[in-house]
Amino acid sequence: MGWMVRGAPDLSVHDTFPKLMLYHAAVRGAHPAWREKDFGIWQTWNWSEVAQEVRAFAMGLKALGFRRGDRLAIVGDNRPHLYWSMLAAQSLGGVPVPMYQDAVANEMRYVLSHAEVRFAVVEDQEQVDKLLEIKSDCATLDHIIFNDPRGLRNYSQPFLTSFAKVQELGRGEESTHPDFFEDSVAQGKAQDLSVILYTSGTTGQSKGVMLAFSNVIMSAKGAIDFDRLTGDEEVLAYLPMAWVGDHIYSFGESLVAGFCVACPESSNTVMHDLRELGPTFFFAPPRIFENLLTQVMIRMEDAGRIKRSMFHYFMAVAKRCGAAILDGNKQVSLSDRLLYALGRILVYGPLLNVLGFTRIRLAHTAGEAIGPDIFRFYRSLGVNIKQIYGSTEASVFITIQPDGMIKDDTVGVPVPGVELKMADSGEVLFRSPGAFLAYFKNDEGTKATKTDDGWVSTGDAGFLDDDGHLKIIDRAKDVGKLNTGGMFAPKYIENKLKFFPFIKEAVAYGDGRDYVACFLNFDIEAVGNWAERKGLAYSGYNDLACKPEVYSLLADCVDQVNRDLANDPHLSASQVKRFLILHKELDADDGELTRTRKVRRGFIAEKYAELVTALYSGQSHCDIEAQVTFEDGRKGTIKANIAIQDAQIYQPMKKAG
Amino acid sequence: MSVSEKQIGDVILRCDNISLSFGGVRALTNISIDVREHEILAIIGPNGAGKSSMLNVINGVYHPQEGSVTYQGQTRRAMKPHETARHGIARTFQNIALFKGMSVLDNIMTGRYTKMKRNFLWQALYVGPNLKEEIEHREVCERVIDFLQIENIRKTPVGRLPYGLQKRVELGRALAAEPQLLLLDEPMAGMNVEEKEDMCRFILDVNDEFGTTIVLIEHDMGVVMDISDRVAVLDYGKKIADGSPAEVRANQDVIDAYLGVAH
Amino acid sequence: MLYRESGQFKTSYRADQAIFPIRQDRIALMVLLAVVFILVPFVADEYWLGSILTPLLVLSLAAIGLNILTGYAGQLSLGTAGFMAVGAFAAYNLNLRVPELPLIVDFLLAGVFAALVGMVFGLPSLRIKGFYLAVATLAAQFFIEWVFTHVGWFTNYSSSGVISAPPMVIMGVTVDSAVEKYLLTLVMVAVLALAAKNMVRSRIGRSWMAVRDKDVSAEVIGIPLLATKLSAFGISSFYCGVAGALWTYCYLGTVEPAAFDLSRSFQVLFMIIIGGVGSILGSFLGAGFIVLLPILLNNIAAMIGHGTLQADTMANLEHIIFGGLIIFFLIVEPHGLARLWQIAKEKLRLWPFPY
Amino acid sequence: MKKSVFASLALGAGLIAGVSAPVPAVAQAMEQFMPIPIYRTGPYAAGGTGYFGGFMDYMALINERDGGVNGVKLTWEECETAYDNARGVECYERLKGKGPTGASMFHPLSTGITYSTFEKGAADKIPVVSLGYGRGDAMVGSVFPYLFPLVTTYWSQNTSKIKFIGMKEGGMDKLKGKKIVNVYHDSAYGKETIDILNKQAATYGFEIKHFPVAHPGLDQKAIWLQIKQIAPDWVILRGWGVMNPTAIKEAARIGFSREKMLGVWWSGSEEDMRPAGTAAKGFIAAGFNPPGKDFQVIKDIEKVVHAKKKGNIESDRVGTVYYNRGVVTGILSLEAIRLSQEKFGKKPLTGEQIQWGLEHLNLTPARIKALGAEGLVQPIKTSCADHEGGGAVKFSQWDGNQWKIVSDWIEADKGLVRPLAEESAMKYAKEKGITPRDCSKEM
Amino acid sequence: MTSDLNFFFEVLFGGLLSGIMYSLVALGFVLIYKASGVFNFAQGSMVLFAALTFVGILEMGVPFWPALLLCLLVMMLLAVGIERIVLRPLVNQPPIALFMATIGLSYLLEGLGQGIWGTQVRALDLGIEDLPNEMIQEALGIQVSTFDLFSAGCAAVLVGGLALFFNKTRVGLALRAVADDHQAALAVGIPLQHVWAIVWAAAGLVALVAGLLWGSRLGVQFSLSLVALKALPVLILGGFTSVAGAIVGGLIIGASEKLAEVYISTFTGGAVAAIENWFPYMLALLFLLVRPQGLFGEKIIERV
Repeated sequence: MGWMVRGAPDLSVHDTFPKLMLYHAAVRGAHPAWREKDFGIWQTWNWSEVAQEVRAFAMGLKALGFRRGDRLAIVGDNRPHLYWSMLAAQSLGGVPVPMYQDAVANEMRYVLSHAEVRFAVVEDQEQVDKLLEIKSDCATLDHIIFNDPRGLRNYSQPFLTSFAKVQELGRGEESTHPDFFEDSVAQGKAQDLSVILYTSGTTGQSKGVMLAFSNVIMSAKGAIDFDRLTGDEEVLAYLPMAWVGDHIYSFGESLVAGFCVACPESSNTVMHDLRELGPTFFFAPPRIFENLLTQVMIRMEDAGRIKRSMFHYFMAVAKRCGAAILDGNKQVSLSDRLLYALGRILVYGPLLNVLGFTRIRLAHTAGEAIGPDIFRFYRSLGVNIKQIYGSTEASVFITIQPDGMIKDDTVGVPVPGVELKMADSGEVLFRSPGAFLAYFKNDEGTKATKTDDGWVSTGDAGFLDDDGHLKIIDRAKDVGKLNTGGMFAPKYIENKLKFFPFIKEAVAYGDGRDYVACFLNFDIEAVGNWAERKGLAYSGYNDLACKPEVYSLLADCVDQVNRDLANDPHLSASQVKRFLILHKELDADDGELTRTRKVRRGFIAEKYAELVTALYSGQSHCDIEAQVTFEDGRKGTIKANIAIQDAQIYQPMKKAG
Repeated sequence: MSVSEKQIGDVILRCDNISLSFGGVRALTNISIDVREHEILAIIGPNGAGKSSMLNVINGVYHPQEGSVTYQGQTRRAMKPHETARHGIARTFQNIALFKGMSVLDNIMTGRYTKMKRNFLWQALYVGPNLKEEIEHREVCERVIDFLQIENIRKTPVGRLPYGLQKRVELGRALAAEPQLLLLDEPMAGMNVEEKEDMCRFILDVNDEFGTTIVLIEHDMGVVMDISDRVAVLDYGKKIADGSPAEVRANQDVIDAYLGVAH
Repeated sequence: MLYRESGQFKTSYRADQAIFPIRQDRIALMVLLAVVFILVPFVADEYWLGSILTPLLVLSLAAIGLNILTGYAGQLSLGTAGFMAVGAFAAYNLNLRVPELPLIVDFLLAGVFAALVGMVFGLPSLRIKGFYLAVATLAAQFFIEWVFTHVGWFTNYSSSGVISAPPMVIMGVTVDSAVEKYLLTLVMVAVLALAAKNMVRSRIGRSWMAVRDKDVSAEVIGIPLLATKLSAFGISSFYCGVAGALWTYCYLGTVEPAAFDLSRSFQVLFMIIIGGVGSILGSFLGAGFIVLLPILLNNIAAMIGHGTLQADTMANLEHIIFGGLIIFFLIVEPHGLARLWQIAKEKLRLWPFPY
Repeated sequence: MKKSVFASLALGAGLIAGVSAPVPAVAQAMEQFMPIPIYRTGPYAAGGTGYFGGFMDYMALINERDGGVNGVKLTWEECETAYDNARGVECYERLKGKGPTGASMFHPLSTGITYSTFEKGAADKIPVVSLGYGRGDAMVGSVFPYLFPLVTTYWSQNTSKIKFIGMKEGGMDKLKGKKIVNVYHDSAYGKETIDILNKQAATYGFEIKHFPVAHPGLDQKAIWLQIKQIAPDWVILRGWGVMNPTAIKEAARIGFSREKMLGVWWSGSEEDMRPAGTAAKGFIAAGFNPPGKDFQVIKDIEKVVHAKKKGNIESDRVGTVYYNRGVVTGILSLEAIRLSQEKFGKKPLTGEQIQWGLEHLNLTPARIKALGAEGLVQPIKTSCADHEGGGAVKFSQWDGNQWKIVSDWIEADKGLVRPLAEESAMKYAKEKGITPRDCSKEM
Repeated sequence: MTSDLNFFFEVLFGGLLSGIMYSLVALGFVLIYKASGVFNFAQGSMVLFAALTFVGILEMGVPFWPALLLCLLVMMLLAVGIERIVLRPLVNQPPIALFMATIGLSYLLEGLGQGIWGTQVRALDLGIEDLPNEMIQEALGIQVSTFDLFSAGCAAVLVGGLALFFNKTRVGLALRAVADDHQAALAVGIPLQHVWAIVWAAAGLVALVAGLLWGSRLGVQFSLSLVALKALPVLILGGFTSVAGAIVGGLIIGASEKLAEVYISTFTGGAVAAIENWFPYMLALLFLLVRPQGLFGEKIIERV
């Protein structure tokens, strides 16, 4: 509990983020608070500088007419200035509303109007242009403040102001209202609304989750204590600011523990910046961990024979004993320990270095299930990666895997302060200090999710195992039944499929059907590499998609999944009987994925109705014409003739006893 | 969108009756061209029309046998290129003329040469005033790098870069000098459509953000007509037209000499 | 393999512009410095200190000088030994004629004299390029050698034309043992190498490289060609001059002008080409290679052909192997040992990945 | 590519390891070590191989025939200097500590290397024997205790030459008004005699003109055309290597009589004459050792060493000028060791002990005869004050095929040389802050 | 006065004839530089190697002409070997690397030559007297060595032969194409390797002739490789790429260095003497300041 030694803030006094900020500025002002890779180096602001910046901006906002309770939208990549805007708004008793920066204008229009946003702080010209496009539809929007003035020199709209200009205004304002800022911060209370986070929502319009300061702070505190984080951590803020994960990890925890948050140069350089920064604590969805691993493995394949066999030898050593050593298991033999130590010099150390994990003490993953192979891979290297389970409504944390008791297929035990119970339907309910206040302007929705005594439904089906670890199967509403009566948990099947490096996306169908069938997207990088090694000529994704070799490659994966499923008494009926490879990659721009890259199963079923029909009709081929959006925004159609393949079904294993 | 009307100022460079020949071969005959502050002037013409020679005269690589160059109100004597550079003229070359053995950053830092003052003894010591100066100028260069969006290749040796990026770096090197007058010799030669669009945007942005006066030579008529405020047409070392893009497009001499045959 | 760069991020340009931005490199350098400053004087014998390390260091310094001129500024020169001679004779005469000057000042002033001479001979570089310039610098080489042979004043009218270094005293400490001379040389070389590294990463170094890589665009950027080339000649000659003085004072003790003959110029040129043109590190590596290889070959020859008729053949075999190795190294890596080192380091940094 | 990177790195590591690899020292107690800083390559290889060939052969003879010097076997190790000062210094340092007692003495065989090593020798107490080369003032043993020109120096030799000319002209008084040209190698070696010649010119009233020849002296037309203009009576040639045959040929071209050309001993080897062909006929060279095989010791070497194929040089070079000079060096060097053994015991000796022997050499005609070197070596007696000892030279003339001795030992003009040498030595002592030994106290 | 004038002419002629000897060596440099852009530092060593080989073969009892042919064959094999082992792997490398490789080559050749044939100094008698030619002496009253005249004749024959070779034979034309433009030569299908091998062989021939002439004068020994130093100023003066430049440059250098040595030395009373080492370089340097590409070198025009 290192940070406690330094004098942790008393959270009953410093009960809002602005207060915490001022606390850190006063107590450990010289400690780095925010970094941003810009102009070639990691520009760094310490806590007292941050307090100055926030103060100036807040005063500027005041000068522009910002009032208590006003909503301030934030649109852009992770930038310190945008985080500071949140603090500034909170300082003035306003409510920040972070938004997804890659949302199209239409999506933005809804949030801006729904949240009745008066101020918007945006990153650059691109976002300004988007807002200008929809400004006429958003009656409440009075001011747009941009951070990067590039290209905006000749924009003459009066409601456009630069961040620097606002701060300048603020500094002027300060001379007339020297105590305003502190007073305003002091007025903030723990129960005040601190932020509205709009969920991306796999279906329907998104909901604005209202979180109080106490929600975020207590939830963050719980996690910090659980994993013994200190004020000396370095984390990388690279996930969308509108996502609760980023809000807690890069904002909430930072302000509670007082550690440093670094923003990458741009979204293209995240991996490079990650490597440079070498965070001590890293949070990423499983997809990122998987990508990192894939890249590493592909690169390793091109190494010389000696190096390759050395690599594989030591990876085998790590697989054998790495995780056990990490968990402090005493039963590891001395020879294994020595080999592991040697491996640390020759392989694991350099490998972690390449991944950017040299300094890592703790990694969290959440959002969806992580492939057991990937999970074990990192743990065997000595990365203390843990799965957590949570939601926006919980201010993230519900359960975390505890040190030394990691199970691949559960998401751990409840964080202190969190209570869990299972509904009859199998749905998981929780009650916690982090539980949200309500949905913004959506009482109906609030009632449907949160009971009066504070129990919140997660929408996920799951159960607690004998050790009290939570195991999640699928979204509660997605769990269906096959016509044969068997249970159908599509996500569970999809995830199993996606654990193969070759499979990028899978969409499984089966609810109300006779058997399970699925669409597959393969990973172009992994399969492309495989094809190159096999000497298979191809021109792109849709070319590869029709190759019988690729089909048989994926058929092997499906077959493997079916074998596994056959072992599970609950799910043996939902083995994949037929599958096809989609001729295009599923894309958020086409509405097929959510912005957090979750498949929108229903939408896809609708869009590719012919294919679904074909899957259940016994056809071996199906013609399809689909709309696609190209990178430059143009639309077009792709025609394809898609093959459908049958997979081997296995007899369920009867467990003896 | 909503770009405010550009203020084109007075003449900052005037070439009067320039004639240049190499050992009897006439490259330029009696050419007069004015360049006004903040404008983008395009010089076009068929191969061998003397366009590059004209730029070379302006920045002192060649010295014309006849005629005078008046820059910022002063008719200047025969200046060496490094002197014109000190007076705020920067340029890029038709064939990339980067320093191949140096990184992108060093190339751009070299563009700050005239602005740096510390002598070599300080440089040998490095720390102290020299480091301060290095850092100050590094900051300027980083802004140029940011402007041209070449952050990720900052430390790459320029020799390893693809052609389009090299051109961009060369522009960066010229920009680092914070020139009043920027001469661009076929900045888009050999680029694909996308690269050309990027380059056009950069040129317009430079002109717009910093108010830099730009003289450019370009073959792509589409580009020329889109971005330039004024176009001068050379043919066989003589100027045959000078005016707004629309005027030049309508000029019969130009059509005969140039547009009709090439492109 | 041993590099753990992740987490070594830079928060200031100062840190970003450091000579050794990677911590592991800094550690390695510290270890190296500790070895050469502390360990070597204790463990190395007089032969190693006096006859191998000291001349190696001095020649490294000359190679740095030549590398500044040839490697960084792109002006090929074969007059290195001539400029070394200027330094040697200047130091001798300064000591003789202005005995009040401290020895270190003598050395530095010797460098300054060499720099002046170098600049004079650098004047033609504005018009002459490449191998033409190289051959033209031979004029400097031969002329300087001739002057010191024929103008008695420089040798204090010694009948044989040989000068002899006086006893060295620095701040009251007599420098006469091999260890002391080694340390003096080491300090001078270390300081000057650092200064050279600093210059090549500053404005002046960039202007040299600009002139080397593309003189036309260098000039268009505002770099005056003549001044830049002259600065390269001057500073390069300064290094050679100091090296010449050290060669006389710390190594040979007595020299005649022939100690700085053309073959010395070539020797230094070999060093930078084998070591790496345009690399301070390469100057050291090249000096190591060129100094050590013949001794190694000679040692091997002595071992194999001890006192037999083969000795003749062995001596020539040394030549053949030396020449062959030069060719071999050029074929393996035409950019010299420094590039090899760089590649090896790059591989270590990427280990175990191939890219 | 990758492999070669590592191969190269490995090679680099080997380089460092290899340089330091000690030559397996055969640490037998009864051995006396002799460094051989030879030059087998480069422009002067003929001199290096010939001289040290003779030296090593003589040591081989002593080992084979006598079982060493009083039972102490001689060992030696070559080190290639390529006639380069820096490498010479390295060789000195490399070899000085070898053998059970370190190097006995050091023969630089290069005036440059002599200059670069004699101070080190004094510091290390290892005698540097510059037999017939090096500093002209080296004979002054009080200032240079560890430097031994033995036999003769350039200065002494030069006076002998003038004496020889005087003899040829029919008396020293006949020198008056004569024109003598000094053609010299433009280096420390070549320049050594300028002062003394000037002095002698003043003494004897002849006219002297000096012509430097730039190294390597491949083309000397300009000089010889000037000499032709001067039309001297005599030409003294102080050449080295390829400069010699070129000079002789140029002389032939301008029609200057070779019989009026006097070469220093480095201009008087077979290797210098042969390339000049017929032009060399009549050329006269000074030497402190006559060439030929007509000496007992040479015959012994042929019989004991070369007949058993243990020679250190091609057998057809035995008896050449350089070779015999090497043998003479061997004789004197080993004689010094023998003398020291008498004083310090019959065991391997240190350089410091051998210095005593070098300083107390006394080769009487009888002793020379006993050594089988009658006519090859002149009587020599050294002392603390006089490190030269002999000082006489013989002149030989090239008959187109071989050297013919044309004079007896001609003594140097010590009365002239000695004061000059002392003056120069004292100047040196003053510069270096050396207090000369008082030789009157040493016996 | 006439004797002064005579003397002047003797110096002049002597210088010119010396110059021809320098040209012979310079010619080898030019051939290789012209065709491959390589500054062949090993040319001097090739001279030594050729002469050593020739003398070595002679000593084995082979008569003069067969020995010459045999030696020529060796030089050609050497050329092919150099092309294969040294040049081909280094193609497209910077000129300085190639230059360095030829330095390595010179060590190799010196070691090889002396290793095979020994380090002794050998006499080489071509049977031409190196004495003043009596006919000329009688006719003009000045002394010119027969040998010098013979050398000049050899040089003339060599240059003429090379000129014929380059201008009239297919290979020669190919060579010129390569010299003008490597790319163009490749484009018309001339194998660069062959051309290089041929050029090196031609340079080997030149080296052989130079080696014989110089060797018969100096004796065949290591110093022969130093004649390269005499050729360098000739090269700068004449231009690296011009055969004619090598000849004319040699004449100018030879004559001026002799005149300078004689007259400056006389004028200064011997104070300024032995200037032959640097004078030609200074002369060439001054000359370069006026014409940076040498007398006959091609002017490099840089396009901006």
